[in-house]
Amino acid sequence: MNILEVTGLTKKFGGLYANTNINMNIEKNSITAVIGPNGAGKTTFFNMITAVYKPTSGDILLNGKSLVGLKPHQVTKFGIARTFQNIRLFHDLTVLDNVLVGMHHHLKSSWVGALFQMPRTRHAEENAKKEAYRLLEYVGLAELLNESAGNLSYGAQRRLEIARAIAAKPKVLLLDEPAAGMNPKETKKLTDLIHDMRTKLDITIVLIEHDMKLVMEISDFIYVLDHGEEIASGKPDDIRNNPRVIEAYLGKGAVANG
Amino acid sequence: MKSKKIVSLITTAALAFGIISGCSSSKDGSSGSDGKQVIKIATQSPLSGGSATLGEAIKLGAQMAISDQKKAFAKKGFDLQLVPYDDQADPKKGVSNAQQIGSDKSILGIIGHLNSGVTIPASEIYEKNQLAMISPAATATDVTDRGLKVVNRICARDDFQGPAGAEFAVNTLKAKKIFIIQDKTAYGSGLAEAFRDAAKKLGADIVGYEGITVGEKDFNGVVGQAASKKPDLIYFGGVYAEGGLIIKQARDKGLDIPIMGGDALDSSSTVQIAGDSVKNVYLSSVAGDVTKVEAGKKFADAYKAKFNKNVESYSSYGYDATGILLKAIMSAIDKNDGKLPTREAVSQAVRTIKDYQGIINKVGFDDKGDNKFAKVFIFKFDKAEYPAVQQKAISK
Amino acid sequence: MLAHIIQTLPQVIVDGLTLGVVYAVVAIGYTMVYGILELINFAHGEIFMSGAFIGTTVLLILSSVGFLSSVPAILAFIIIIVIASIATGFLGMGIERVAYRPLRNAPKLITLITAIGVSFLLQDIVRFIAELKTGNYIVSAPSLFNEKIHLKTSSILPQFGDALFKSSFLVVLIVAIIMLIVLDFFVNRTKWGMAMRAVAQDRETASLMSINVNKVISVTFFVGSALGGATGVLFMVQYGSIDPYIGFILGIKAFTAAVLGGIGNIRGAMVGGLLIGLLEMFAAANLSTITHGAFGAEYKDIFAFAILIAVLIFKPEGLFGKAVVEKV
Amino acid sequence: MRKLVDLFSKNKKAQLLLFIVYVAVSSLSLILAQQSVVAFLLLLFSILLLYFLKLSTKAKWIIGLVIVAVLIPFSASQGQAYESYMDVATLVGIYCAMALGLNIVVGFAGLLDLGFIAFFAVGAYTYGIFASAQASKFLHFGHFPLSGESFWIFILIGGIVAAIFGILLGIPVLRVKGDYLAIVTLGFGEIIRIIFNNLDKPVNITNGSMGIASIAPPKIFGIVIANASQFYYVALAIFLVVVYIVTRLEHSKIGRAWKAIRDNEIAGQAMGIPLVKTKLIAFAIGASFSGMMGVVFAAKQTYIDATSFTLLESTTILVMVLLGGMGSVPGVILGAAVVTILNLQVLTEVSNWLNQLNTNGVISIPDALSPAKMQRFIFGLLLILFALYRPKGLIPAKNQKYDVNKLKKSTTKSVFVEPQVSNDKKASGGSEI
Repeated sequence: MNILEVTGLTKKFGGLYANTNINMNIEKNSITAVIGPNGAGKTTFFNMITAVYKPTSGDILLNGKSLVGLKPHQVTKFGIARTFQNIRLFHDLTVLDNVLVGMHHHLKSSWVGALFQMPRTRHAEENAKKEAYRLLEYVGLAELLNESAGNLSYGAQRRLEIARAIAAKPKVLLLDEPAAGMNPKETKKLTDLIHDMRTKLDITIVLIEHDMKLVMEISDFIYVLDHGEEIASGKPDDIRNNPRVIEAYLGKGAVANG
Repeated sequence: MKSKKIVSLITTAALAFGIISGCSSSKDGSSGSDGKQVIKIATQSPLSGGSATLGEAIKLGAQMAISDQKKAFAKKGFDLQLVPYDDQADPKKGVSNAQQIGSDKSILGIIGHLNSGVTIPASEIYEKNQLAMISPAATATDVTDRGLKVVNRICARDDFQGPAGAEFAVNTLKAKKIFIIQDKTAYGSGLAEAFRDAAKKLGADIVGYEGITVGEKDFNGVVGQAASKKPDLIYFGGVYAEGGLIIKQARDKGLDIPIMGGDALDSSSTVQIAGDSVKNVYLSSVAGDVTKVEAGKKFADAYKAKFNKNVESYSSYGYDATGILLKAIMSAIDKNDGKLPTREAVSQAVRTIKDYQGIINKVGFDDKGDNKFAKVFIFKFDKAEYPAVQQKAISK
Repeated sequence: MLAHIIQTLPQVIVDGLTLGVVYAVVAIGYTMVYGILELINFAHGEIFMSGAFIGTTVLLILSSVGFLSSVPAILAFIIIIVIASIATGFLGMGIERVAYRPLRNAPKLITLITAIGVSFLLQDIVRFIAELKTGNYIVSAPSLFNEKIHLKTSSILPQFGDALFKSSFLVVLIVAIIMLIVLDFFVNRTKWGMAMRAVAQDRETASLMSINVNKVISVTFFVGSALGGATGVLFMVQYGSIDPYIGFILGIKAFTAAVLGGIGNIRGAMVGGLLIGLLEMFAAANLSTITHGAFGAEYKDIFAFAILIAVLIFKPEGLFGKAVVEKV
Repeated sequence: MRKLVDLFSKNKKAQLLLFIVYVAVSSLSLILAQQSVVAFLLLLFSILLLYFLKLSTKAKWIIGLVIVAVLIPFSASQGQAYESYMDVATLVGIYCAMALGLNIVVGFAGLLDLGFIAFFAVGAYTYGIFASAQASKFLHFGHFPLSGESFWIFILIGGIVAAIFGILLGIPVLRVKGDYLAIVTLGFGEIIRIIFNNLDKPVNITNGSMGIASIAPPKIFGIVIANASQFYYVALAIFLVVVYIVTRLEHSKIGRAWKAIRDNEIAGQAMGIPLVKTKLIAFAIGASFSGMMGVVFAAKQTYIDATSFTLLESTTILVMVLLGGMGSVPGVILGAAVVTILNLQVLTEVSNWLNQLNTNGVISIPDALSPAKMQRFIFGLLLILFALYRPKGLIPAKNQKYDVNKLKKSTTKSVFVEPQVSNDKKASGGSEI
């Protein structure tokens, strides 16, 4: 069953096509990778799904419901959360607060309730904090809960972004280059985490990644973009040997020359 | 973490210390340097801002009066001092200063303010402290119409000055079509409205009534509009900073008609800004030309000698207002067997003054605190020189 | 009503142009700095004001030594404007060096607040000096160009009235146009201008291309501030009376002009400035005629601010700017 | 020496003792030397010391309340300067509340607002118009002025009207960002001021530049509140309510959302924060504090006109927030207190003192240098110095620390799975996964 369906998605900036007619079907509880050389329009694609950009044409369906025209925060409410290529944490907030912000849309705590310390609000807040703490334990940042997010190391920041995204209880999680800048050991742990999220948290994962080893290892399905167009799709093994993909990455002639 | 805290503590402490050491001046001053009892007179007028020239004149006039009478008070065993406050023409600052003045018990009276908008809220505080206030310049009707016991003024009210100006404009200058510009301040609007209503009654046609923004320099839009209406007189309700420029820009537009203004144009700065264009400008002032009378000439010379400045319109009024206050204090001292009188006694004594001969005109307060003998004087600039030439003195 | 508006139109245009060119040149200072640093240099209005004061000081000194009477006014004027613009140019550079450069990587909010601080500081320093020297912070300068010129616009169209102005208007207009042309040439045709545009596009890449970014920013501040200072002198020559607070509101209106034209776009700032000047003058002259006295000239400033808000909301890229998409 | 300091900073009893001695000495000296501004300021300073003491928050609150509500008024009331001190203290309360309001907008939500004084004006005019004869000039029903008893309702109404203005401003303005927002709010502030100054025609609502005089003073149980010493308690009460609201909100969902969009707007949105709503709430709540205090201000002054609501005032409040520390509640209160006292008491006092020296011929200082005139200079310098060297202010904002042990004791079943096995301690060091 497809959880996320994208049909004919196109984005035009001025006269420039960043994405042209992209079609995707993402199966529930799968791990899908979107790859392609720099400037292929991968992040633009993510931005359209999360409503940061409005598509020029085409449709995005989550469980059969269209997301086009929604505001970014509404998309999150529908069940899509994401991380960012250039880490976007709330630097001056603590690690735990970052995760609590992730729970924003499902946290039953109105500001009026907070003002009068209504029992319901207090209860909700207490529970949220405990759950946030568990999430931190889950990604391995529990010890740093009171640290400012901006003070964390690079790898820890990436993990915090993931924890924050899971806190939003997404059905689909979009990871934008989660392994960028990580050493092999860190990448290995990340691989485990992604697998774990899929199996234990029942989250469908879509990721953009340049680390081919990681991509080939964890993806169930791969889409390849180049110059904003979808040039190939298939199982990791199909993609590995696809001449168009190799050409896109290495340039024309690479295939012929061997 | 700890060191940060200490740094922040030290910074705060340093700042606080700076503040505290800054005001190490103790207000404790009930006895003067040579054991005499201190009597202080406060002035409140704008010493900074757009009408500083006028406010400064009030202060210097008061200073003059105080140094003139210091000896007389010393004989009775009192040390007379002046405390000038700067109200910045800001009501909030004026009220805050008023509270401080109220708390300094050696202050027995206030000379000020210049602006009616500041006078009104500040006088509420004076009333509570029973502190006599004499304004040389606040012309708005609301100043005395609220019926406060301590509020007095020696200048004419807007509803006297405005109509007096209108009368002169319509009857003497024969203006039929009048264009009015005002500066959208309490002073300018009040005066311009009073002028407009009176001029209408006298049969003049008001061809325009426009507002400008204080602080700007380009009034060509409004002046151009005036020029297109072809009036025989332009009236401006506002202060010299804008008035001077309006005069200049009107002349540049070929408007050689008479331009008329209120007492806030009665300043050397008007001439300085407008230059040669000031010719054929009339103004109504609540203060007369000091050089017309013998006493005034003497005053002007003494003023020049003391401060190295020429007299401004409010110099003599500041002097007179202080003179009245000091006279009232003196009589209160005498009534109190030579001892320091209460504030209440002083404010009562001020109100009972019925016939004080000031430099130019007489002062006597009615039961609201207005000067029964207040006059409005009409001046005309014949050349680019201050003061202007007095044309007429109008009394009620 | 319409006949009256048309009749006064030539005069309104002349007056509006005077104010408009002042706005235009000041707006360029904002636009240049914003284009290169993405910073609203709040202090730019004060640089304009400082220019006016420096110009007046030089003028007063020249006239006190009797120089003015011995040379033609235009020569004195050129000397004054050159001195004032060089001085303000260095002032602008200094401000950048001391107050903005250390904060280049700090949050925008902080830099903006520093700019407001610099602006206050300059106002008060100038006020202090002026009061110390003259006893009054409103300073009047002797006029240099005083001939009245009668423009027979009525001969073009019978509905028009005539326009009257002083020769200083022509001087202001011509000098401003010369400055605009020279600046346009400088930015588009010279090496420094090219470097400036490169830094404005992408500071990091420009620095990789062996452009000395700090130097380029300094030059930008120098040029922008010198223009601002020179405009201050023009203002002084035209209106003859200045005070330390002329820069703030004028600066905001000039900024409005820069936004209207599309911030970062020099030609846009020129057009924006002229438009704002003309609109303001038109509003001051005709508002009460149009509304039958309900709203008078005192509402003209609301016009400037309302335009600003409307432009920012509906067309934030301005009349001539390009829309920018934030990178995610 | 260092050891001694360390020891002292840990010893609660010694601190408390010293603090009590300090408070006793300063209040005694105020009682004895009534005219001494220094004693008054020293007593105020004790609140700051209290903040740095190592006591429980509750104890600090109680001690602080006693000092502010009882000790300060009592010590000051023994002499003639009473009303003057209380006037300054009232204004401190008013400005603190306003600065806390601006702090929500600037400090928490990161939206630079340069027209904040507009909301103060809205509050002041709301009460001013109806509590004077002004309202009868355009309303042809009802009986005006309303009595002083209506003041208490008007505090609420003023807050609500200001909040509505905040939202009205917010809706269009929030489409612009950063610097543009600053300049648009500045324009908005000016527009409000110009309109208030001109709205005597076509309909006379604000009495234009003539201002509104004879505003009814508040009344309660038949007592007319007219003195600064009485207004002090009104301002104090509102201030305490404001502090309560701000601290509650700061550590709630909305507070986190404000800070989140301040730090990163796009990520905030992606985490499900509705941008417009969150920003509008910040504007509305910030504005309402200002509006409430506007009502108090109008009642205290009994006269208002548009000159009290200039751009300089907006900037002054911004200086308070920046000086104290953006986003830091205690910092902002300190900033507001310092700036207000500096402005109203210290600069005036120093000017008078210098003037005295001048007239006595001790020193000769030109009038232009009078400190009362140097307000802009001092503010400008403070803004620059603090932005350059201490951008986080006198008391930097701190994040709330969570107690790990409390969080661990989980009673409810998590909606998320139990922790992974791989959660070893090394990993949490953050250097590797």
